[in-house]
Order: sequence, then structure tokens, then C-alpha cells
Amino acid sequence: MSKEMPATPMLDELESGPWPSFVSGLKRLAAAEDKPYAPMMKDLLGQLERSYETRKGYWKGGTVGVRGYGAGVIPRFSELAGEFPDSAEFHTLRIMPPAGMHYTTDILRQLCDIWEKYGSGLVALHGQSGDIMFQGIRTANVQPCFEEFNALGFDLGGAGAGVRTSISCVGAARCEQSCFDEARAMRMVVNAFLDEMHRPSLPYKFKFKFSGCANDCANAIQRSDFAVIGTWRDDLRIDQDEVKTYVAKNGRKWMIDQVIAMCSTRALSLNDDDTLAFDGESCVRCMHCINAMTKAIKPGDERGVTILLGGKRTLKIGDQMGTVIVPFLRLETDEDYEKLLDLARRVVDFFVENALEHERIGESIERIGLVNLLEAVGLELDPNMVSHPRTNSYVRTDGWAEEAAKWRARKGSAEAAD
Amino acid sequence: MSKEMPATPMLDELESGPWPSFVSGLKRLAAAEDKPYAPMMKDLLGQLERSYETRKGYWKGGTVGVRGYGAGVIPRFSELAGEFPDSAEFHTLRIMPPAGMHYTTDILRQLCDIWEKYGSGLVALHGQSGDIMFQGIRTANVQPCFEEFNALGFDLGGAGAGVRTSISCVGAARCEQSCFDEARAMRMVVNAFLDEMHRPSLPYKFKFKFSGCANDCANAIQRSDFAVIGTWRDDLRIDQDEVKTYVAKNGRKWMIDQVIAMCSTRALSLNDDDTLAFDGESCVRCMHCINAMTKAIKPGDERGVTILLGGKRTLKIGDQMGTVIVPFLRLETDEDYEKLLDLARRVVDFFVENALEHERIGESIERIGLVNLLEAVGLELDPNMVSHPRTNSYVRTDGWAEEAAKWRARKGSAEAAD
Amino acid sequence: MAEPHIPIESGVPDPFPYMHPVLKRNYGTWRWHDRPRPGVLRHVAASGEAVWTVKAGTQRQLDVFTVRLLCAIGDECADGFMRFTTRSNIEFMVTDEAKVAPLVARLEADGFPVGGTGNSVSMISHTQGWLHCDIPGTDASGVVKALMDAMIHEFRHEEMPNKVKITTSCCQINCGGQGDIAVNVQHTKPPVINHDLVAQMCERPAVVARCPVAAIRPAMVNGKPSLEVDEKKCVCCGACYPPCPPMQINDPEHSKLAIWVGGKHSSTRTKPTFHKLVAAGIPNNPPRWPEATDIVMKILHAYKAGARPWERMSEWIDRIGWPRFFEVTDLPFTKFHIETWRGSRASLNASAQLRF
Amino acid sequence: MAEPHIPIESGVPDPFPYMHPVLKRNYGTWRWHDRPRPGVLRHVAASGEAVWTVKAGTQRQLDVFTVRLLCAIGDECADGFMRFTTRSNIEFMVTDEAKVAPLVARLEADGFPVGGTGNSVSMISHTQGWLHCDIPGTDASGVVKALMDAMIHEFRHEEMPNKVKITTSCCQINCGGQGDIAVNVQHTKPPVINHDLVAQMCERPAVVARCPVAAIRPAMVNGKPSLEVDEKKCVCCGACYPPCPPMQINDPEHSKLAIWVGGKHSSTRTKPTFHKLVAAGIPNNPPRWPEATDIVMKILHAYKAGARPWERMSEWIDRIGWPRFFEVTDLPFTKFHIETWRGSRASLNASAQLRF
Ligand code: SRM
Ligand code: SRM
Ligand code: SRM
Ligand code: SRM
Ligand code: SF4
Ligand code: SF4
Ligand code: SF4
Ligand code: SF4
Ligand code: SF4
Ligand code: SF4
Ligand code: SF4
Ligand code: SF4
Repeated sequence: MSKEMPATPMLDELESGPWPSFVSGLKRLAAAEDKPYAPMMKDLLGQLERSYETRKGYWKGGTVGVRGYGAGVIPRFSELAGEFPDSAEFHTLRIMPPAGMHYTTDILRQLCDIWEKYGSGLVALHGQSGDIMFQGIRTANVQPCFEEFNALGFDLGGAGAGVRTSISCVGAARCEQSCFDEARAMRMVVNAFLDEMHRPSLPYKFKFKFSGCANDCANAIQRSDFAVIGTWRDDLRIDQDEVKTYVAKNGRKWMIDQVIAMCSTRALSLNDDDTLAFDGESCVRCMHCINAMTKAIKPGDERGVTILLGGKRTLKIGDQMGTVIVPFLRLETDEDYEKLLDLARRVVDFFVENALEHERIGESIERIGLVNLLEAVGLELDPNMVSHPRTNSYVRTDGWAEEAAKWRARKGSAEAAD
Repeated sequence: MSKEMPATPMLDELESGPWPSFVSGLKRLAAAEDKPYAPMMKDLLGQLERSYETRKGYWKGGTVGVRGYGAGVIPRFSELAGEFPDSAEFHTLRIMPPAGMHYTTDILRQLCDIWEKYGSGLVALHGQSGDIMFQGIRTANVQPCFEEFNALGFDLGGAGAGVRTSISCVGAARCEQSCFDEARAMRMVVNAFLDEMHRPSLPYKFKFKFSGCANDCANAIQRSDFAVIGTWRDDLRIDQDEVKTYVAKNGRKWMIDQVIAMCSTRALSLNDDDTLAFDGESCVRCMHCINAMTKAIKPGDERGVTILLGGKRTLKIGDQMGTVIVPFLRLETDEDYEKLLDLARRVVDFFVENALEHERIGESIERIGLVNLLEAVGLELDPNMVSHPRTNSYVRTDGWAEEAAKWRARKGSAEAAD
Repeated sequence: MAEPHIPIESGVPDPFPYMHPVLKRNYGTWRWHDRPRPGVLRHVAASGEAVWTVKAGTQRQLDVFTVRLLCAIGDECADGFMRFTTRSNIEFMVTDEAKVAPLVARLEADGFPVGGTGNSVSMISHTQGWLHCDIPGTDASGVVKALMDAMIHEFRHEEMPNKVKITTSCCQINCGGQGDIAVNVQHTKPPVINHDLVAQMCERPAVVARCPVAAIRPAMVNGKPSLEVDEKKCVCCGACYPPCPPMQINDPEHSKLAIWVGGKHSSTRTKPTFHKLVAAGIPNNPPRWPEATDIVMKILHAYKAGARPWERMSEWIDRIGWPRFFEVTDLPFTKFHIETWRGSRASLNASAQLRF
Repeated sequence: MAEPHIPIESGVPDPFPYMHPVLKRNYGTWRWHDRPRPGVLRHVAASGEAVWTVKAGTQRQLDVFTVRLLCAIGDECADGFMRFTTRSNIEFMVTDEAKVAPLVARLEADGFPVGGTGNSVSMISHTQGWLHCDIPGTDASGVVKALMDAMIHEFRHEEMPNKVKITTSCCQINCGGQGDIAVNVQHTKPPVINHDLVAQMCERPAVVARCPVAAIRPAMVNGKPSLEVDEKKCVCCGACYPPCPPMQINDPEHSKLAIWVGGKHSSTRTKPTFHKLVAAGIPNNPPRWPEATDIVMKILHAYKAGARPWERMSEWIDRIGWPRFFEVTDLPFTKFHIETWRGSRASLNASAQLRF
């Protein structure tokens, strides 16, 4: 006789309404009497209903993994194992999806088939860091399940004090704003750190994220330690005929209110002949005018990325945005991409050597100062790294002449190279 | 035989050039052989030349004052008294000018006459805090000199740990932007604190400054502990015919680039008929459009002041701007002005009771938090006091309901009163 | 027995084998896009080829049946390819405009609301909660479902001034990111310590180091090594709980919800900003969290009514100011809104720019 | 002997007895103004009355002969009234337009440059320096004179994009305020302590408390109570010197000048801002400080050439960005430019907004 379906009056209330219901999904799994996971999902529903009643969680961590790896499985043991024995173990496998989260129906079905065999049938597409989260598996099944995913070309993602799973925006695959090959950069970098991902031994977690432009669809600037964001170094490209078409269609007031007045830095003005006056000096490459007039304006031709370090959420020092450590790195040739990887390596090395335990790199910067980090990593100072120079005079400035000479030497050689 | 003029080759180089030369002035005084101060000024020139040569100062402080007062004289004794005996004592009397620094030639001449009798003949119009600085007087002459100034209706200004001399902008006397009677407010407040000015016993200095509008010609926001800055509560007044005249004269591009696009908050737009679209909701009363089109736009009719606390220069915690503690206080009736004074009293009382020694009120706010200050002074919270609410979740929020109820009660009664 | 499995450390899979051919063919050469209707994007490449993307909502926490249903739709209506967005929406791509309408109809018929493009409210970035996490103060899936039900019109239509990105987090660690609106747990009481368990479960120096305000100190309690919290200092953040579960921070009554607004990751027009607290003390009220939902809807409606085209939540508020924000949303402004964290002075209004 | 004088604590004098009658008559009812020429303002009141103000520069540190000369000009050309501005400029008011030209001519003839109105460089806010202060690292009057000589064209003409407000300070206490450009002392070595004098002259706990970085500690030196400075911590600010002159911070060689830009008090358009360090290590070089003057002129010219109408220095730089500022002024950017003080993180570029 099959196990009884638990009464879930509170959860049931989440079955109504227009948005797809996860509760209905859980129930479908629990009711799939022919599947190995039905009892597990019944108990899972029972425990979740209990949480809704008591407003308390009942999971605790532990240690579960696959051979050769030290991370990628999130172990969950129930505190209510006595009452809900079939979901006593309910671990998650974090599996990295193809960059950009592209799937064929075929591969998705294969993944489902494996998951039905070993796990709960419940999968999150995707976790906030970008993993496919196969949620709900017993300890004993973890290894064989992983082996089948692995054989299909999929690998575990990050967890713990290591390099984490990354996200790149859809970018070049389907977006005209894309300033570099996001998927290539992401795979190149992350796949070079698989050792640091699978056998975590960093001071704390380390996340990369890749957005093709300043619209930052991958939330790189705040949600990654190392953000790679597309930009360009020359001027944006304007098609004045298309501009006129926009003005003709939407009117001058639209143009003034929605484009001109919303430019970050007053880099735009409307000429009397309805063409756009653009001042390259003032433009901060904020994407707004491009977004607003996608047919008329494009990023420049000399494309690459800005790299920012130190984004993170609240713990210990409060939220941090990443801040610029490389204003522009051209990304075009293979060598360019190698440079990106090389820089990532140096930053991670710095992190390993200098961060305190449980310290994100943003916290290290806060503690030791940007300048020390730049020197250690071997990066050159640039005024693009600051919103503004210091406002406080409490600084010892002997050595000014030497530092000034360094700058002049760099500028001199940059000019000579031009 | 008269004392010899010192050789001042370095200072002499400051006699050439188009800007009026203070060196020529010092020499005129030194050369005024019929005047009592000529020897003093010769030695003063000698010592100053020495400073130019050695790049060192040679004054030290001490204690000098007038009877009944504990401040207002800046004592200066020379470290080179042996060499330059006649300027061995070279104190400054800080005398408060009429509000707005208005003078008749007559009163200026009388002040000069007194100063020639007792002092060096050197006077600064004015010091950065707003005093007339009568610079260069021997200890013995301080009392009689002050008595003559005092008899003429002039009083000593501030120094040390007390209320300081104040400045109000020219304002209502000759400026169309003026939103209150700056001179009245300034005199009313400062003159109520003469005890705290003349017998300093505060934790540290305390400065008031008064600007008639947000252009802040008195530098109130950063250079005073208690800044009173004019503003208005209703909408600004626009004369659309004058607007059209401006557009006709300067062109639409001028209007877009110099007025519309420079508004702080996109509160303005240009209508197709060349009138100005104004959105009162967005206006932050920044004065720009008024400055740009003084004939067409004016502050609203419901005028008063914003009060900001805590502006100061660098010492200890770095420069601070004042921050808003009263978004709007109407200043029209006598009672309104009394309210301003009453508030000033409460703030100074708070300062006396709570600031540490040598702590400016800006530093106290930094230390104890704005909310505690507001509570102690009896002011109500207002979102105008922040650029934005907290971004950090590290706060204990039990008591939320009580605080929310307070706000609702206030809003309720405000609406009932309207 | 077989050899122990040696993992193939293949890392992030190459997307090309799984990518729609039209995307592959035009990779990196897209020229412009528009939105023929809510939920549908048209991208045109330099080659002249166009692709229509139809976007729909999912529950993120998907059962395999639902995944297979999506696969069936993909096979029948969309060439057998799909992708997911960073917000758990699904996107099907077609190269033939004629296939758009049937695809939309099919998705809607199967319960997947089409929308989330352009100036709509997209799916909430959601986290784990009671379903899976070991430290949650609330559920995430339930909060998301309740909110998305309430906002369904705004998902299906593009009537907002700009994109609205909502996040939620089920504890103060905040795995959900910054949001135009964020619904997060906010504890209101210091942790209650189970002293019997500390010695066996917690590495005391590590826990002490984890507290952002140095409120924890090692102490002997009943003769056993334990920890002590200075309740005056404690900001109830719960950071001590993950490394030391005996420091129970979750409380059915005192773990509340808080709502934050104006977070923004994009550097578009204005620089990225953190979200700001606007309401707290909101009951953590399953299964439908009506109080939190109400406030979110109030904020959304005020934004919709008041903001101008392109203004993100933070930009709208920057323009109209916080006094008016609290007025139009009818939310109380309290002392808790004033920042007290490091650098708090910078959040005060240090100008004579004011709104009435 | 006479009775001891009892001061008349009359406070700030009433300005009305000293105010030009046209200002008195129209007090609070002015309507608009314009500037017929540099150095001249016309204000028109609701009554229809107009007043012309002629503004001229003075040396601030005035000898009585110069004051009397100004009085003579006032009597002969301007009804016997005058006022001073907050920047030590003098203003004469006349009600008859015909009197403007003679007044201007007379001032110029007597050596008082007419200007300082509108979009000009006005007089520098100046401080005391070697002439009177007890803690100066340089002179103020001399620096001001040297700079004003160099900038005289910009005082006499209104060719700048907006007002330029310059300040100077003769020690790091900075009695000069924020400035569009500020020329301030910047010490580069820790104080040299005269241990023999500390015990007799300094209240040690007070000095210790005054140091912003807690670099001073009480110490016994040669058996006498003195003070010790941690030279690694010391930021050479000189704050210990006023309360304890034996802590000699001034040094003929190592007390340098620094130049700061972009300070702004007005809340006009943009919020008030602090000035930012752009150049340091500049020799303190009397009597004409040519190195500092050069840099100021370079900055002024770059601003004049590059800024748009109404842009204050800080607004110009906000638009074109710091990379270009350093480029157009040809000033080096160094590690010293990166803020290290509290809250320094907030000064970093936390966005993908960039300039090349
Ligand atoms: C599909 C997706 C990328 C992906 O790799 O999955 C994506 C795709 C596009 N984004 Fe995005 N954005 C996506 C997440 C984001 C995010 C991150 C997020 O949602 O958490 C952001 C940053 C949000 C923030 O600031 O916190 C983001 C900020 C933007 C912006 C900037 C909006 C702004 O004004 O601040 C644009 C520009 C625009 O709207 O024209 C943009 C524009 C676009 C365009 C129009 C780009 C293009 O030309 O193709 C894409 C279609 C959007 C649409 O549906 O209307 N996308 N976009 C993501 C869809 C998420 C979703 O399902 O809702
Ligand atoms: C699963 C996931 C939420 C989700 O439902 O999507 C998640 C879940 C957890 N996060 Fe997270 N975080 C997840 C994305 C994030 C993000 C978002 C991101 O990566 O873009 C953040 C904010 C960005 C950041 O990294 O700061 C995030 C910030 C944290 C933090 C705070 C870190 C900090 O320095 O402030 C912790 C706590 C910690 O690391 O000590 C944390 C810790 C955790 C733990 C491991 C809690 C714990 O200690 O047991 C959660 C495990 C839950 C579970 O049972 O699966 N999680 N976490 C996300 C990962 C899924 C995936 O692999 O795709
Ligand atoms: C006379 C004086 C007031 C006084 O009580 O003495 C004064 C008078 C006027 N100021 Fe001012 N300001 C005076 C010091 C200031 C100061 C403080 C200072 O110089 O240290 C500031 C703040 C500077 C700062 O932001 O750091 C100041 C910021 C302004 C502004 C805002 C400029 C801006 O765009 O930021 C205006 C508006 C404008 O320019 O139209 C203004 C406008 C004016 C107007 C046009 C107001 C009026 O309608 O009459 C006055 C004529 C200015 C002229 O000469 O062109 N005044 N003005 C001060 C002359 C000082 C001088 O001799 O140069
Ligand atoms: C005379 C004057 C400069 C001038 O030539 O104009 C001046 C001169 C001195 N200032 Fe000042 N300050 C003068 C205006 C200012 C201002 C500007 C203002 O008031 O608008 C400031 C910046 C605003 C502020 O108050 O923060 C200013 C900030 C300071 C400070 C730093 C205070 C701080 O908290 O950061 C000190 C040092 C102190 O108070 O310990 C100081 C200390 C001094 C002392 C008393 C130095 C000392 O300890 O002996 C100087 C006496 C010089 C002398 O021999 O006359 N002075 N001082 C100004 C006063 C003249 C007058 O009464 O009209
Ligand atoms: S971040 Fe830029 S390139 Fe990437 S998907 Fe978004 S808009 Fe396109
Ligand atoms: S990209 Fe941004 S800053 Fe540049 S012109 Fe366009 S709107 Fe302005
Ligand atoms: S602060 Fe305003 S009112 Fe006062 S003088 Fe300046 S512009 Fe006029
Ligand atoms: S006063 Fe300032 S904010 Fe208000 S409309 Fe005029 S320019 Fe805009
Ligand atoms: S927000 Fe907290 S409770 Fe929710 S998944 Fe993240 S760590 Fe777990
Ligand atoms: S809840 Fe936060 S503040 Fe309180 S003791 Fe724990 S870590 Fe510290
Ligand atoms: S800046 Fe320093 S040296 Fe100059 S007057 Fe002020 S306290 Fe004296
Ligand atoms: S110079 Fe400044 S930092 Fe150095 S010891 Fe003196 S007070 Fe401290």
C-alpha cells in the first residue's frame, strides 16, 4: 500500500492563482506512485507544511560529496527525520549549465531521466549563481547520479570557500549590445579554475560574472567578486538618418525628455535639424541612448571589457559594489582573452595569499586599500578607478615626486606607442 | 632720528603687478613717521621679510583681553622680540561689522581714526568669519581702543570655545533671490548669544551663518555649525511671457542646454510653444532656473528657511557639510523669528550638554547619530533629512510599530490642521 | 568491484551544441531589436535574419513533469531549443513570425504566463527558504508565488516606466540580490542561545569573528564553554547562526519581513545603487504573506503612476524625493530609516535641496 | 581712577544706519538684476528703482590710508556708502547710471581693479599666514597677491563658464573654505618634537586627543614627560601643533603646497561638494610661488576652454571625468589621489561608467 499523501492545507492555498505553482509540482512528484521519489516527496511536503505552520525551517547541513571533489553538493538532513523519514536526506547537486543557459529539449529530457532515477524529480532552473539545482537526493545516490550527469558532459558547480559557478548574459548569442564574447570569456576563466571550484581552498567564496555591456543583465557589479562588463573605447556610432526617423516618429519633446535629458552626463544635445549632437568627451558609455534608439546608435568599434572587483552582499561590512581595477581591456584576439585569464589568475593568487579566513576580496580591499591591491596584482593606477580623488588632507605625501615621475613615464611611453 | 626702514627685497617683489599690494600698504604705515605705529610697522615688515626668507612663522599666542570679556582678542607675541622689539606685541581685535558689511564713509573714517590712535593702522576687511580684524596692537592699548570702538556702537566678535562672529549674505538689501530677512535673523540670533560669545564656555567653537537662498553666498553649508538657508515651500513662480522672451532672444538650444538639461531633477521641459513645463513634484529648489532667467522665474511666495547642522572644516574627522535638521521653517512673522531663535537656543544647549571637549557639533552628530540629536533637541524626523534611507540591514527594528504609529499620528494631525 | 570513478572535470559546458541555429549563425552580429508585443522580442542580425523570442514565466522550482511539458512545447512550437533567463523565465526562439502567436497561445494554455519583457515586472529572483535552506526565516517559493499572482498583470503587460526587477531573500544573508523592490527577512530579536549545544557544535572563535558588530564573546555558561551576546550591540543580523546553529535567530514571531526599494545593478544613466529600507516589521505570514504583498503592490502602483519613461525605481525616487515617496506609498518614515552603519553620515541630506 | 569700563554688549550693529538709502527703501523687494558690464550689477526693485553696483578688488589687509582712499572715492562718486563682500571686494552703489562710468574709471585709476562679478574669478578667500597667525606653514597675503596678479584678466572679465571661487589656507587647519580651486599647505613630514619644552607648554592628554589618527602617545624622554609620534601612522596634518608648539610641524623644505579643485558650497544644480586633491608636493616658494601659480593657471585655462556655461569646476569635471581632467591639465595621477580616509570606499568608481 502506498504511503499516504500528507494533508497540506496551507500549501494548498498556493495552488490557486495565475502564476505556475511549485506546490502543484511538488504534489505531482509526490503522487507519482510509480516513481522511486514519491515517498520522499510526500514527506518533503509534510515537512514543508510543518514549516508553514510553525514558521520554522527544519534542515541542517552536514558533509556529503562525490569522489575527488570537495564541493558542489549541498547536504541537507532533516531535523524531523523521525516524522518524515523518506526526506531525511534531501541534498542538492549543483550542476553547471551551458554558458547562457541554452538547452535542446533533448538534453533537458536526458537530465530529467537521470534525475528521476536517483533524485526527487525537483529541479531549479536556475539558482541565483547560475547552477541547475537538482534538489532532493539521498547520500547513497549522490555518486552514481553525478557520474551519469558527468558522462553527459555536465560537471558540478561551486560551493563553499572556492570559485563559484558563474553567469554570463545571453550577449553575443542574441543581443546587439554585446561588446565581447561573454560565453567564451566565462568558460575560459571558470574552466581554468576548476581545481579551485572542485577542491575549495580559498579564504572564502569567489564569484566571476560576465555582462556584455553596462546594462549588466548578469548583475555582475554587485553579485560577483570579479565582474567583467563589456564596453568600448572609441566613440559610439550614430546613424543620423535613423535619428531623424526617431524624431519624426516620436516628436522633439520625446527626444528631449527621454533621450537628451536622460543622458548621464549631458553628452547629447538636439541640433536644430533634428540630428543628434554628441560630445564624446562627456560620454560615460552608460548605454541609455543606445537602449532608447537601438536602430540609430551602437557601441563603438574598439570593444572590450571593464573589470571590477569586490562586489558582494551584506555580511560583515555591508553590501559592496565592485569597483574598477581595469578600465579597459580589449577583447578580440586570442591573446586578449589570455590576458583576461592571466589577470584573473593574479587576482585569485592575491586573494589566496592576502585575504583573511572568511573574507571576500571586497572586504580585503576595504581592509588593505585599493592601491596595495593594485600594486600586488601588478595593475596600473587610472583615474577611472575613482569617482573622485581624495577630499581629505590626512595623508603623508612625501614621495610625490617619485609617483608623479612614474605617471609621466607611463604617459610618455603610451604617447610614444600611439 | 627715526627708526630705519628694514630692507625687504623679497616683500618688495610683491609691490609690482596689477592687484593692490598689501606690501605697499604695510610700507605706507611704516613710513608714516608722524604716526605712533610707524616703528611697530617697520619691525613688522622686518619680521615678515624674515619669514619670507626662512619660510617660518614667528608668532606665538598668549592671553590678552578686555575687561568683562573672555574672547575677541587674538594675542600675538613675537619670537623675535629681541630683534624686532616694536612689533613684539601685535594682537588682533576682532570687531563685528554691521550685518551685510554696509558702511558709510563716515563710520569707516571714525574706525580708522581710533585705530590710528591705538593700533598699527592695519585692518582686514574682513576675516573669513566676518570680523573686521584690527591687526597689530600692544597689550596696553587693547582696553582703551576697545572702549572707543565700543562707544561707537561696535562690539568684539568671537574667538575660542564660544559662539563666533557670523555672516549673512547681502540678501534682502540688494538681491531678488532673498527668501527671508537675513540681517534680522542673523542679528537676532547672534545677539542672543553674546554671553556665549564674550565669555566662551562651550565645548568648542560654534558658528552661525545665514544665506538668503540655496546659492549660499555666505558659504553657510560647510563653514558653519548652524546654517540658515532661505527656501520656499510652494512652487516657484513663472512668468511665461518672459520665458518666451528669453527663448526668442537666446534660441531653443540655449534653453535646452542651459536651462532644461541643467535642472537638478528634470523638473523642467520645453513645451512646443516655447513656454516652460514645470513639475513642482520634482523641483528641489536648487535656484538654477531662477539664476538663469531671473526676470522670468522667482522663488515661491511661502518663504522661509532650511536649517542645517554640523558644517565644519577638516580637524579630526574630515570636512563635513551641514545636514538638514529642519527642512522648512516659515520666516515671516515675529513669532516665526522667535521660533528660529528658540531652536538655536535648544541646539546650543544640546551642544553644551553633550559635546566632548574640543568637539564641534558635526562631530557630535557623527558620534551619537542624528536621531539622538533630533530627539534631544525636540525636532521631528523628516525624510528631507536624508539623501536616502538606510541601505544596510544591520539594525534592530523591534519597536517599528510604535515608531510607525508616531508618524501616522503626526501626519493625521498635520492633515487635520490643513 | 569497479574502479573508482574519476570525474571528468569538464567545467562549464560549451553552449553551441545546445544553441538555436539562428543564434549560432548570427552570433555576435545582432543589430537591433524591438518588442512586437509584451513577452515577444524580435532581434534582427546584420545578415538580415530575424529571430522572435517568446518569453514566459516558470515557477523555477520545477518538477520533471513540468520540464518535460516545456520540452514538448519546445519540440512542437519552437524547433526544439530553449533557454532560461537569469530570472528563471523560459525563452523559446523561432525564426518564423507566423510561429509566434501559436507559441504564445500554447504557453498560456499550459499555464505559463507570457510576458516579462521590456517595461514589465519580471519574475522575482528567488532563493531557497524552508524548502531547502538550513537557515531560512521564511519560505522563498511561497513568497514568490504569492507576489507573482498579485503582479500577474504587470508581468503580462509592459505598462511600467522601465523594467522592474524584484528580489527576495529568506534570511538576512540575502542570496537574492539588489532589487527595484526587495522583500527580505529582518530579525528583530537577538539570537536565543542553546548553551548545551554550543560546545559540541560551534567553533567559538570563528563565530565571534563572524559578528559584524563584535557583540559575541566567549563565556562559560553552567560550567560549559559557550557564547554570550551583548544584546545592546546586537543588530539581529543572524550572521552567527550558520556557523553556530545553537544561536537560534529565527523566531516565528520576531523574524519579520522588510521591504527595500531602489536597488539597481545596471550602470545605465545612473550608477548602480543599493536598495534602501522603506518598510519593516511586516508579519512573516504564510501561506500568502498578504501584508508584504500589499505593500509591494502599493509601491508598484505609485511607481507606475508617477515615474517617467525610462526611470527605474531609484531614478523615479531621486527625482521626486523621499518625502514624496513616503507620501504616495503611504508608508511611515521612522528613525529606523536613518542609516547607522559605517559611513552613515554620507546618507544624510548635506544640501539645501529640498522637497515639500 | 575712573570706574572700570563696563562693556556695552551691543553685538552685531544694525546695518540700516549704514546702508545706502536706495537699498533701504527697496529692502526685500528687489525683482531682477543683470550685469551691464563686468564689475557692474544693476538691480531693479518692484518700485521700479534701480541701483548700479560697482565692484572692485582690494588687498583685504588694508592700511588706513587705503581705507581713507576708498572713503574718498565713496564720497566723491558714490553717495558716501559702500559695502564689502564676503570675499573682501568693495562695492559702491549708485542710483544714476551716469555715475557708473566715472566710478569705474576712478577705481581703476586709484589701483582698484573693477571686476569680480558674474562669471569671473573673484578675489581669493584669504587667511593670515606669516603676517599674523601662530601656526602658518606659508603666507596668505603673498600667495593671494601673486595669484591675483596672474589672474587679473579673469577678475576683470567675465569669460569663465561660471563663477570661480578660489580659497587658500596657510596651514592644514584650513581657515579658507572649500574652493573651485584651493591652494593649501600640505606637510610631508611628521612633527619634530622639542622634548625639552613639552612638559612646560603642553597639556599632554589634550594633545593626544587632538590627533586624528591616534599617532601620539605620552612618553618619558630623557627622564622628562614628553610625547612620542608613531611616524608610520602620522598623516602630517599638524593638528598637534596649535595645542603643543614644541611639536614643530612647519618645515621650510617639507611643508609643501597642495592644490585642490571642485569645492562648491552652493546647492545650485548639484549638491555642495568638497574639493579634491589634484596636485601636491608643490614648493612653498615665496615671494611669488611661481610653481603653484602655474598650476592654478593651467587648471583655470583648462576649465575656461572646456566647461560649458553654468558648469562650476566640479560640474565640468563630473561631465568630462577625472581621466580627462588630469589629461587636459597635464597633472600626474598618483596613488596619493586615492582616498584613504574613513568611508574611502565610497570614492571608488563603483560602476561601469567610464571615460577614455
Ligand atoms: C534575457 C536577459 C539576459 C539573460 O542572459 O538571461 C536580458 C535580456 C535583455 N536585456 Fe536585460 N536581461 C536580463 C536580465 C537583466 C538584469 C538582471 C536581472 O534581471 O536580475 C538587469 C539588471 C537589473 C538591475 O539594474 O538591477 C538587466 C538590465 C537591462 C537593461 C538596463 C535597464 C535600466 O534602464 O536600468 C536593459 C536596457 C533596456 O531596458 O533597454 C536591458 C536590455 C535587455 C535586452 C533588451 C537586450 C537586447 O538588446 O537584447 C534584452 C531583452 C530584455 C527584455 O526581455 O525585454 N537589460 N537585464 C535577462 C532576462 C531576465 C528576466 O527574465 O527578466
Ligand atoms: C541556492 C542559492 C539561492 C537560490 O535559491 O538560488 C543560495 C543558497 C545559499 N547561500 Fe547564497 N545562494 C545562492 C546565491 C547567492 C547569491 C547570488 C549570486 O550568486 O549572484 C548571493 C549574493 C552575492 C554574493 O555572493 O555576495 C549569495 C550570498 C550568500 C551569502 C553571503 C555572502 C557575503 O559575503 O555576504 C552566504 C553566507 C556565507 O557565504 O557565509 C550564502 C550562503 C548560502 C547557503 C549556502 C547558506 C548556508 O550557509 O547554508 C545557502 C544554501 C541553500 C541551499 O540549501 O541550497 N549566500 N548567495 C544560490 C546559489 C544557487 C546556485 O548555485 O546557482
Ligand atoms: C556680493 C555677494 C554676497 C555678499 O553678501 O557679499 C554675492 C552676490 C551675488 N551672488 Fe553670490 N555672492 C557672493 C558670494 C558667493 C559665494 C561665497 C563665496 O564667494 O565665497 C557663493 C558660493 C560659492 C560656492 O558655491 O562655493 C556664491 C554663489 C552664488 C551663486 C551660485 C553659483 C553656482 O552656480 O554654483 C549665484 C547664482 C548665479 O551665479 O547666478 C550667486 C549669485 C549672486 C548674485 C547674482 C545674486 C543677486 O541676484 O544679486 C549676486 C551678484 C553676484 C555678482 O557679483 O555677480 N552667488 N556667491 C558675494 C560676493 C563675493 C565676491 O566678492 O566674489
Ligand atoms: C582670522 C581667520 C583667517 C582669516 O585671515 O580670515 C582665522 C584664523 C585662525 N583660525 Fe580659523 N580663522 C578664520 C576663519 C575660519 C574659518 C572660516 C569661517 O569661519 O567661515 C574656518 C572654517 C570653518 C570652520 O569653522 O570649521 C576656520 C577653521 C579653523 C579651525 C578648524 C576647525 C575645525 O573644527 O576643523 C581652527 C583650529 C581650531 O579651532 O582648533 C582655526 C583656528 C584659527 C586660529 C585661531 C589658529 C590658532 O589656533 O591660533 C587662527 C588665528 C589667526 C590669527 O592670528 O588671527 N580655524 N577658521 C578667520 C577668522 C576671522 C574672523 O573672525 O572673521
Ligand atoms: S548585458 Fe548587455 S550585452 Fe548582455 S544581454 Fe544585457 S544588454 Fe545584452
Ligand atoms: S552612452 Fe550614455 S553617456 Fe554616452 S551619450 Fe549615450 S546616454 Fe550619454
Ligand atoms: S545667498 Fe541668495 S539671497 Fe543671498 S545674496 Fe546670494 S543669491 Fe542673494
Ligand atoms: S529650482 Fe532647480 S530643481 Fe527647481 S525647477 Fe529650477 S532648476 Fe529645476
Ligand atoms: S537567503 Fe538565506 S535562507 Fe535564503 S537561500 Fe540564502 S542563505 Fe538560505
Ligand atoms: S545576530 Fe548578528 S549582531 Fe547579533 S550576535 Fe549574531 S552575528 Fe552578532
Ligand atoms: S589656515 Fe592655519 S595658518 Fe592660516 S590663518 Fe588659519 S589657522 Fe592660521
Ligand atoms: S601631525 Fe597630525 S597625525 Fe601627525 S602626530 Fe600630529 S596630529 Fe597626529
